[in-house]
Amino acid sequence: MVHDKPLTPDQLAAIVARDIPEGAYVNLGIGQPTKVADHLPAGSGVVLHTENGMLNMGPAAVGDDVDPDLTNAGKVPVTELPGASYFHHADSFAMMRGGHLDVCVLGAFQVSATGDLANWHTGAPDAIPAVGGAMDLAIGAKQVFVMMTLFDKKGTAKLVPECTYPLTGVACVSRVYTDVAVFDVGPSGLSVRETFGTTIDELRERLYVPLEAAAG
Amino acid sequence: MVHDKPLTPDQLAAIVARDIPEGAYVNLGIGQPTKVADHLPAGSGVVLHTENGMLNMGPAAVGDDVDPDLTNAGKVPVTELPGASYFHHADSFAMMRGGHLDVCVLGAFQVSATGDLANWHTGAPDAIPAVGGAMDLAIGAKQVFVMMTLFDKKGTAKLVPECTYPLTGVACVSRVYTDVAVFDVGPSGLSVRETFGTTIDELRERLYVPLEAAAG
Amino acid sequence: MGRTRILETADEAVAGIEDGSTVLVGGFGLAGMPFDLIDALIRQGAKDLTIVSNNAGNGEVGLAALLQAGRVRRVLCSFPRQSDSYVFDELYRSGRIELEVVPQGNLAERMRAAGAGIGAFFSPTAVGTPLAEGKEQRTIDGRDYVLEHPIKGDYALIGAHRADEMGNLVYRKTARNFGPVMATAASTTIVQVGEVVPIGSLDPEAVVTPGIFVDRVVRADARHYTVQGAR
Amino acid sequence: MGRTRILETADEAVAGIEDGSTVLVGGFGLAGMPFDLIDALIRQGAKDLTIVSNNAGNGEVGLAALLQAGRVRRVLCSFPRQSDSYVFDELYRSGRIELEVVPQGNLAERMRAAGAGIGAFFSPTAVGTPLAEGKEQRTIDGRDYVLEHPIKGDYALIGAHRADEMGNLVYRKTARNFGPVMATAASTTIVQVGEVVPIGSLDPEAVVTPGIFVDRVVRADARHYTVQGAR
Repeated sequence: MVHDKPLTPDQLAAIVARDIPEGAYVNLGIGQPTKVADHLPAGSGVVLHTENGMLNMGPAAVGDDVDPDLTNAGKVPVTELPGASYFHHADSFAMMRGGHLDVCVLGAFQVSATGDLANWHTGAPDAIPAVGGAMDLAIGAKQVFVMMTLFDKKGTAKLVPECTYPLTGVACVSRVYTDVAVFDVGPSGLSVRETFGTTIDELRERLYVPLEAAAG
Repeated sequence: MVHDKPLTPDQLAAIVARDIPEGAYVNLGIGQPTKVADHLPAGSGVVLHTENGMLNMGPAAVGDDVDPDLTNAGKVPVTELPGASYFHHADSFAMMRGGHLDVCVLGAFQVSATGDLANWHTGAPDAIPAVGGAMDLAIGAKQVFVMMTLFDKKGTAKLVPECTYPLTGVACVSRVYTDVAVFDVGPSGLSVRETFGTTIDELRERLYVPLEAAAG
Repeated sequence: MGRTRILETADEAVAGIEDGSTVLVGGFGLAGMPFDLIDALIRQGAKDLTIVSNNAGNGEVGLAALLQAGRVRRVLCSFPRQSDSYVFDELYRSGRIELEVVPQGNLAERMRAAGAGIGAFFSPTAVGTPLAEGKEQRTIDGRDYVLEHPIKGDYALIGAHRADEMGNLVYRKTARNFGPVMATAASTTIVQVGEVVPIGSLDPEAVVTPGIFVDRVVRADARHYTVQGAR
Repeated sequence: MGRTRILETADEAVAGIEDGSTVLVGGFGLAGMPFDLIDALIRQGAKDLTIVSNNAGNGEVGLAALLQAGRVRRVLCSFPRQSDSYVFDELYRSGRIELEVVPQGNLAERMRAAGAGIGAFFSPTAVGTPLAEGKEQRTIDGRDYVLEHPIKGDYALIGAHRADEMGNLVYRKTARNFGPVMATAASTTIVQVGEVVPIGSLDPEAVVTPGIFVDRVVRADARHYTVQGAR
């Protein structure tokens, strides 16, 4: 499908889902990334991990399927698919930290040109700090995808030369999916994989980071 | 029972068994220490650990009970008691290293006056080194009991000022059970808990370590 | 068999917890939270506690109730702030409670290290972030790590699904979460379970927490609160 | 589901193992040893291998046969010397094989660290002994530790009892031993199992090795040799 306008959140989730390899083990962060599950094609063989101790998590539970002993990392009741397994927190985070997950999809406040991630703290002095699994997830997969709008409500870019918010992880993001473009983070900088209702030149005008067109 | 002669190996095993607290979790090393199991009284509630991944190990298997998938650390077929559990090697050694076992009973070549243990290597230059779980066991219980004859076949003492064989662990032995006496290893040195067919004064003559009589 | 004691009441189970203790409290949000043990701890009266738990309480039940009773001096957790963590929020903002925020995986691994006799370990989590400030760093094989130390509990209060009379435990679904790790990391582990079964009833291949890690067990009906909040 | 491949033959399962690879081989003595995979590896021909296993072979089967075929340059293990380790003994005494002796618990924990993304850890095991020589030491909270580094495998060859079609594994009794740890520590994990069952046949609470750690599975009849030797 050709997108000639900025993506809706659902369209963005579908684009991320499209790029997840068949049979991949994937952790979807809380919030927007959760939507990706709804767009995985039948037969994708993708296995969802939730860091509170489960592989092959199913969709959100409704009605009689709600079980207080079965939730995802956002503490929302979920279901179990055949072939699931349960494990404790040390094993679950060992699985992430050890690089066994193929893909992790996270939200972000900011991503830097070198793949630094800021998604846990706005730096506001009166905020109660709370990190959860964010820092473990940031370094916890072979590929870390970020999903976010490219600009905040005031029009400020969230893909930046250097993060101004406190970091979650350093040089950990491999790809950034936004409503107007998808960026690869590589050793030589950012490249634009595709655009939605914009052009690389327009992006160059609005961002303070160097952009290449993706090869191939 | 009063023993007025040096103990046989079975009598020594019985003395060790007598001193294991009710309900204790215990690892019995390969060789002589294995015999201790035969002398634990019915209803002692003692639970045996084998470091190859099992709690509540039963006696050696015979006949049709032999199962190649169920062995002790000496690779001898054993049995499973009700209430057993299985776990992998990292969990099994974490259990030991973390200090969760109450007692570990080991053989020794030498024990020093400060509780250093030598039981894995004679230091012979042509020996193929092999340590197994010896060094993990040496530091892997709240109390480490050694079982050995006090003198080797040539009459040389095995309880020594300092070990001359390569060490297995430093200051790790809490008590030494021998055929002629039982010694506590304390912060202020060795004390004699009981003797079998000898006296503290005779022991003082034959050993090069200071000996106290145990209090109380 | 073993030294696990099966007790009649939650009050007996939490007897002897001293003022100033470090208490590991199981549960991820409300899943796996040992409500009866926490309520008994409130009745028991121990104060000046350090609590280690993933969250800092939800609503006014469980851990939140313990905080509300003013018994907690300090919390180590990964995610205090939730949609319904108003009890903690109020204590924190008014300076009546200390907080150490620990990334969730480091929290689990630090307790695992305590239980496994590991002196310290190099973790890649939090490198280059404010939570690594002041900690020793090292590059190993080209990757950066932060040195993390064990978190040991005087007591652990956890929930499990079933115990046999030796204290062997099995859990249920994602309520397993921190229970098995905390059971290894505390000097005294106290467990509430939905059911106590005779020795020999649990499959030895499926025991998650062997009884060696369990000191006291009490049966208690599960109390479930479904709260949907941020982690 | 997932990316585990269920293969027809052990030869397919070990395809592609390169000369010079580090191969973790499961089993404690003969219990849990993946005989069919090792035999297939001998046929496959990879040489100059580094083998990580608790022992260095018994009799002339399994690991001992691989050593006898001259494919192994180096062995990391805790206990090479056994009553029936004559194949290894002869290679070692004639200088045709290198040996690194690692205490059994450090061996397991170093592989666990590799699988868990831990850069290094301080272990109390072997402090003050010849096996700690040349290693960094540190006193933490009054106790002495030695710094130990991960052991990562290019491949793991392990035995398990049952796999489902997603590669979830359960083991049998003490044949579990190193299998679950090695499965996490290798880039490619290859498993021989007694039975492959449909997805949904294994109890999710009792899965020991989740399929995420398993790349290739082949069914093979268990071969049992009961050997009584020193550990």
